[in-house]
Amino acid sequence: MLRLEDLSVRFGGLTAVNTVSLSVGSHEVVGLVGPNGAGKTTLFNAVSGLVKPSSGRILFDSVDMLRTPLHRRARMGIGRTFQVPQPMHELTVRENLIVAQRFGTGAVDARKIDEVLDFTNLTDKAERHAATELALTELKALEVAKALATNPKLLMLDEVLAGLETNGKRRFMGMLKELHEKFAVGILIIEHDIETISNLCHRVAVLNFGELIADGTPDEVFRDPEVMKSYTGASDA
Amino acid sequence: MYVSKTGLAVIAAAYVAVPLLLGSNNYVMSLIVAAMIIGGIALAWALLGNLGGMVSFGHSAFFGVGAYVSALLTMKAGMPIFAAMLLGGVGAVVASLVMLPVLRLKGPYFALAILAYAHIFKIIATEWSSVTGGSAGLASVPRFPELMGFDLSGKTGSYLIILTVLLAFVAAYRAIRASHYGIALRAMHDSEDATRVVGVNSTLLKALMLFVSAFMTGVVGAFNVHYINFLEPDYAFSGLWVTLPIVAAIFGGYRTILGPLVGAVTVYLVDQLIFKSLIPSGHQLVLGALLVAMIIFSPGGLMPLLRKDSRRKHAAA
Amino acid sequence: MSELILQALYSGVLQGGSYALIALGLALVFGTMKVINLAHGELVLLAAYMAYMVESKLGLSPLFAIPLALVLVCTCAVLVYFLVSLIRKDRELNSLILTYGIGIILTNAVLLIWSADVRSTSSAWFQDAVVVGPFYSMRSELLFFVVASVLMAGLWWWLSRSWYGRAVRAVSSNRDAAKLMGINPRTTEIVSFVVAGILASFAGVAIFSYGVIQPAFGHALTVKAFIITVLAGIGSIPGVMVGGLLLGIAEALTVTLASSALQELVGMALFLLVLFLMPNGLFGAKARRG
Amino acid sequence: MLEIANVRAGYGAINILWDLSISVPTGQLTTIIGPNGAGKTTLLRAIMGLVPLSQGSIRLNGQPLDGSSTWHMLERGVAMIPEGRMIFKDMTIEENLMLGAFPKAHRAASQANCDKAYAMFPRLHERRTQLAGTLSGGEAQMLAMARGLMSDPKLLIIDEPSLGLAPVVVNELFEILARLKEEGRTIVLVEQNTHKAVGVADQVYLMQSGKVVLSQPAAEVSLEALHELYFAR
Amino acid sequence: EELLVGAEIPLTGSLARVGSGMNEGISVAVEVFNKTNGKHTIKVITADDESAPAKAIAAVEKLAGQGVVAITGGYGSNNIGPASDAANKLGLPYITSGGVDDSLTERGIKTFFRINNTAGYRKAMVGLLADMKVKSASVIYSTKEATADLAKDVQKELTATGMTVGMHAFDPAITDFKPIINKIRLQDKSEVILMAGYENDYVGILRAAKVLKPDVKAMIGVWSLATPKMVADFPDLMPSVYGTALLPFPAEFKSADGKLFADAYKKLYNKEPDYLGQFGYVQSMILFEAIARAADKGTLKKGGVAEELAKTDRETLIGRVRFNDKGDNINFVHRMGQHQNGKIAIVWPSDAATGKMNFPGVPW
Ligand SMILES: Nc1ncnc2c1ncn2[C@@H]1O[C@H](COP(=O)(O)OP(=O)(O)OP(=O)(O)O)[C@@H](O)[C@H]1O
Ligand SMILES: Nc1ncnc2c1ncn2[C@@H]1O[C@H](COP(=O)(O)OP(=O)(O)OP(=O)(O)O)[C@@H](O)[C@H]1O
Ligand SMILES: [Mg+2]
Ligand SMILES: [Mg+2]
Repeated sequence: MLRLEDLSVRFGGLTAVNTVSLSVGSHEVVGLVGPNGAGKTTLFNAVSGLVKPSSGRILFDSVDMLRTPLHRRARMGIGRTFQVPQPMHELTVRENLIVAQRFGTGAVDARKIDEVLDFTNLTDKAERHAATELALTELKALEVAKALATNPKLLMLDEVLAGLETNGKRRFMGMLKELHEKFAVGILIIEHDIETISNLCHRVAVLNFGELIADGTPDEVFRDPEVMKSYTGASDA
Repeated sequence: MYVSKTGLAVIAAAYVAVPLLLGSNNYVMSLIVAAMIIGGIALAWALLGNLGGMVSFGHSAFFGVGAYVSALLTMKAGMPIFAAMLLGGVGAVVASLVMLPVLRLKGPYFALAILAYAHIFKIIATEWSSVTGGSAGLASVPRFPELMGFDLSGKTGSYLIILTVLLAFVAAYRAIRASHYGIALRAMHDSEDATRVVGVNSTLLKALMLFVSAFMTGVVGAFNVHYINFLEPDYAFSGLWVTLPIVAAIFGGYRTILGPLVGAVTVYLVDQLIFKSLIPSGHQLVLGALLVAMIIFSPGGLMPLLRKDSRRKHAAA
Repeated sequence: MSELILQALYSGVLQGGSYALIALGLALVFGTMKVINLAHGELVLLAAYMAYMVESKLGLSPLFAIPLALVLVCTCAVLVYFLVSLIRKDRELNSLILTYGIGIILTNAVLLIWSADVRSTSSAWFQDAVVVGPFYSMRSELLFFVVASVLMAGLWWWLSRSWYGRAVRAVSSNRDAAKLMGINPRTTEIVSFVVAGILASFAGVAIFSYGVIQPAFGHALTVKAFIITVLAGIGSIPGVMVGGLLLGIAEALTVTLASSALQELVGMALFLLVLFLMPNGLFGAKARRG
Repeated sequence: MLEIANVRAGYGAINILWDLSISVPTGQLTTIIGPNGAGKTTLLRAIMGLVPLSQGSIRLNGQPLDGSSTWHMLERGVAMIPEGRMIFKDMTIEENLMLGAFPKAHRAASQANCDKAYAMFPRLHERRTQLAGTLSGGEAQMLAMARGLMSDPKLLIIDEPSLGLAPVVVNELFEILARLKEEGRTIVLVEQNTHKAVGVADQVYLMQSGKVVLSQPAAEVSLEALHELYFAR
Repeated sequence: EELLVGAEIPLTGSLARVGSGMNEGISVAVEVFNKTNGKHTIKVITADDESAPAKAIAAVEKLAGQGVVAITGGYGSNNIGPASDAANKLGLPYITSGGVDDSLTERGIKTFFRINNTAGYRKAMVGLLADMKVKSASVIYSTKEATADLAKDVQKELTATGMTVGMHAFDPAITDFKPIINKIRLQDKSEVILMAGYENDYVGILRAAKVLKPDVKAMIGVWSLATPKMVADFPDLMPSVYGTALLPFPAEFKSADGKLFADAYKKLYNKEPDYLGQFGYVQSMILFEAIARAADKGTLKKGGVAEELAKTDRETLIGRVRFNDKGDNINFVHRMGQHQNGKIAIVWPSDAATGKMNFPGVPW
């Protein structure tokens, strides 16, 4: 469904993403891991259209995304969350979802919105104002809910589990699994916690200094000493 | 569209009671008409601010272009006034097309860029004298016609025209705000990226709001020129067409639909009827003080204040 | 022809210096609080009227008005700050209206006190020609250009090198975080307003000594200052200098090479052009990631 | 060193902290854990004076801390390391760090402390002149940490420092915390990584819905029992 | 019987200065009229139009509501136009000296009267240049309506007489005139500089000229220049500068009317009268007399005032006043004054001259 071919993103002299080739199938859950500053978020930004690739191609359902404007990518089925939550400030939680649904899918379906609210545990926060009345974790849930409301084929999640308590983390992971099955979406997820990734993902891609250094099943990847060195600093893990 | 009982009563009063009660007093009627002209621009300005998230310092650009287009069409092409007024609005939209590049600017950058356009339009109107009459302007712009024996160019006639125009604006504004576009527009404030990644074409939406606002302002400008029957660049593009409406909109509450109208009528009438008789030559000073007090004590404007007040009364009752 | 152009450049530079001085106070407050003080032009004008009073009533050189102007204008500036700081919601927009209201009050107060007459210095010393090679100017223009340059350089040094400058930028970037760093945002903001008042005082006396003042003049000053601030890019002092000079030179060249009626047109067109090509102004920070 | 007694605080009409008492002894690391939305961040902000108290008191070495302004905290030796979003986005990394040493007393040592910070997080040194707003999530978190140490604080208040950090950096981070404790600093740590937090802590508090529901020396804490409490919601 | 007259004038806004000047003249006219006309007394009600057309209309309507029989006042053609229109609809005569735009008298309004016009200013400027016998001139003019009109009229007439004329329009917002003066100095090389602007523009132009010292023989302006105020405020800038002036300064009033005016003005305002006051006085005096005549005939409420105004033929401070069928004063010709030793001498036309022209002469 999503295919990156030799994708590079440069900021001035810094190459944040360096000739990365990667694909995500339509029913796959793929983990994207790597040390801080490896270029994971930048890769998301390139796919969703917030930064311009310096070279390489992004194909979604075999359509070249280079000339596709940002807002149309959402309609085509690319949904994403932000690492630093970015709610639509002036709206309530529900209105956030209405906008996402109306403009991401072209139609409004109140039932589906209730479903998403319920799914992300936001039902009792639905009428709250997003900007000022939510805690960080609730904002993260809203990020996911917004992406879901656009009815995506590919969901890109940027550290949505970070900062969650153990219990909440488990719940959220259960939710993601369910989501994958129920809504049949492909998922590309950034996370630092190896356990979470192994638990969730069919495949793991590892970025280091912008380069793709491994791509395989969690077992394969997390056994790779090079990966583990860059990632945990311990070669024995 | 839903209109409440009080709303209907107010509309009926505006159409019937005001002309009957005040129609014979030319002075008060001309103050009311002038206030409604300001109110119309204030409404258009507030629409752009509230829905589009854009503060403009250059609405005089649309006002002036609308006025010139309508005046020239009636004078040189002999077009009927009401058609020309609509085309005045269209002319303002066309003028706003050249402003599209500034849509990607934010906050004060946008506000000032629009002001720059207003200046440029004014200079063009001054220099292009073969068409616009240059700085001497256009005198004897056609006045409103008679309709079924009723002279629309009189105070009452003009009042009814501008009232109808304003009601149409209010209806349009309400329709837009209630639609999904309205919510999406509100969403864009401060969170444009977030809104775009869920599929909102923010540039297009903002452009549409600019067009709507420009159209409304242009029509008001066209109305004004046929009402005053005189036009020159300094007047058509005067800064007053920006500052007074902004004051009115903020005063009434620019986040509400009726706020700008209520604000315009209140500010204008109170200023002219009360302050002016208190301090003849410095009454604007009081206006300034009022603004300052308003921002500090009720930043949401008059409308929320009134509503809060009536709610309190209800609660007490 | 070349003599014409040289003189135009020279005039433009001098004029630009005075534009920059007027704009600087506005830019400083804008950079600190994201507040556009629409009464800034009126503050400048107030200082100019102080100069008028000192000259016409005391018979002294307008330069002696500077201390008086400093006291009055800085007091007014701090007053504006206190009013602005009372705003709780939507500061960016509401402060616009608030300061606009203050501008109206000041303009009308000036009108009531000094009437609508046109005023300017009557001291010939200021207006005497200073001729350096092919360059002609009034003595006061040159004098205040030097004063403006010194003030700007000093301010720039202060803001970019001193701890206070860091504090200013920290407060405008993230108020709560700045508090955690031990910065009292209110002190910082007041100091900005006071410095803006100082700049306005000098600018006002300068205007009186080479130009003409009128009560309604303040608003035009604000608009010019505002344009330069935006041209410069938020909070950039070198930007204000370059923006002012650019505007001054562009205006003078238009008058010389085309028609003087187009001067304002070219100023505005230049402004739009810079914004189109550099949406964050000449020296504004790069567009940021969300 | 820090005594929090009977504190109530919240945002406007919403009260978050309910009669909360915590005591932080000198030279020890006290960790506060608890589910999301328990009010941990709110508590830390209340200590720093960013959230007003509606009841109770906070004392530092016997002197009242509440009522004194946030910007006096650094002078009194209290520094907060907030979550990574509270950086100065439009300033460079180096400028961010320097601001950590803003109070006059610390300015002299600022250059030396800056070098120490770079040694701790080499990544920041590489990016010295990059605008903080363009940093990656983890880099911003490192910056917040480094900046908090610029003033050599006696009491450190840290909010979820491991958030968004890669495992290798998390390990380093806890080493740093252990070292800071050895240096004799008093630390209040809020963390979701319970396992690691309890590992370095001397005393553990568990917060739920704005109240302390458990207080134990770290050595006695059984993680199982703790998690039991979590699930008991 | 007390007769009510409305005065619609800008007391605030951009025209406040000129408006208050006119207002002084109106008050003096009331004073003089009531003292000399034994039979009728006039009371003037003043309404500020805030220099804005919509408010000018409102002001006229307010005055009408208060029962005035005619309107005196108005400044700026864009305010006078709509205001006199409104007055016409209400059947009130409107007399002014505040707008020189020709379109005002081309509207075919029978109740509109004006005692001055562009032509009068043009004649004065062109006449002065003819006396000077110069071959070339540069015109610096504001793009505002009245000044631009005048400048173009003057240009037309001068080129018709074979003179070379350089035109330099400037935007009213401009403050630095050096580039313009420098163009004249190096390119036009004209013999005289004509200025059509307002006080602040004159000061700017003269200052720039004093710095650059173009090789010209005279600096000539129009209104607001040869005034006592300019003498007092800018002693260094004014020597030898020309401007339109009705009377010399210090004024020597020879006619009885003039003496009455000067005395009343001194009494009320304790300063020398300027041209604004003089125009305001003349327009109002003519109006008051017409009202008195109409009252005598009993046609006050039957359009008599306009009729009487149309019949005006009278020697005044500004010369003889007679209206054509458009309401324009056909006799209006301005005079030119020159600043000389802190005084103003009338130097054109020769039959009204009070002094010899100091030519060539510039302030530097
Ligand atoms: N606009 C920008 N200008 C300059 N450098 C940038 C910009 N945006 C990102 N970078 C740099 O690019 C690198 C990659 O950043 P990115 O946000 O993609 O990292 P990440 O893999 O998501 O890290 P983390 O796990 O810490 O969130 C970082 O070193 C960052 O500092
Ligand atoms: N500015 C605010 N206005 C209103 N309510 C707020 C605000 N900030 C936080 N809250 C509410 O206060 C409660 C406690 O929030 P707090 O951030 O202190 O929790 P926390 O324990 O730090 O949680 P986490 O583990 O998610 O960081 C939450 O329910 C949240 O919704
Ligand atoms: Mg990231
Ligand atoms: Mg927290």
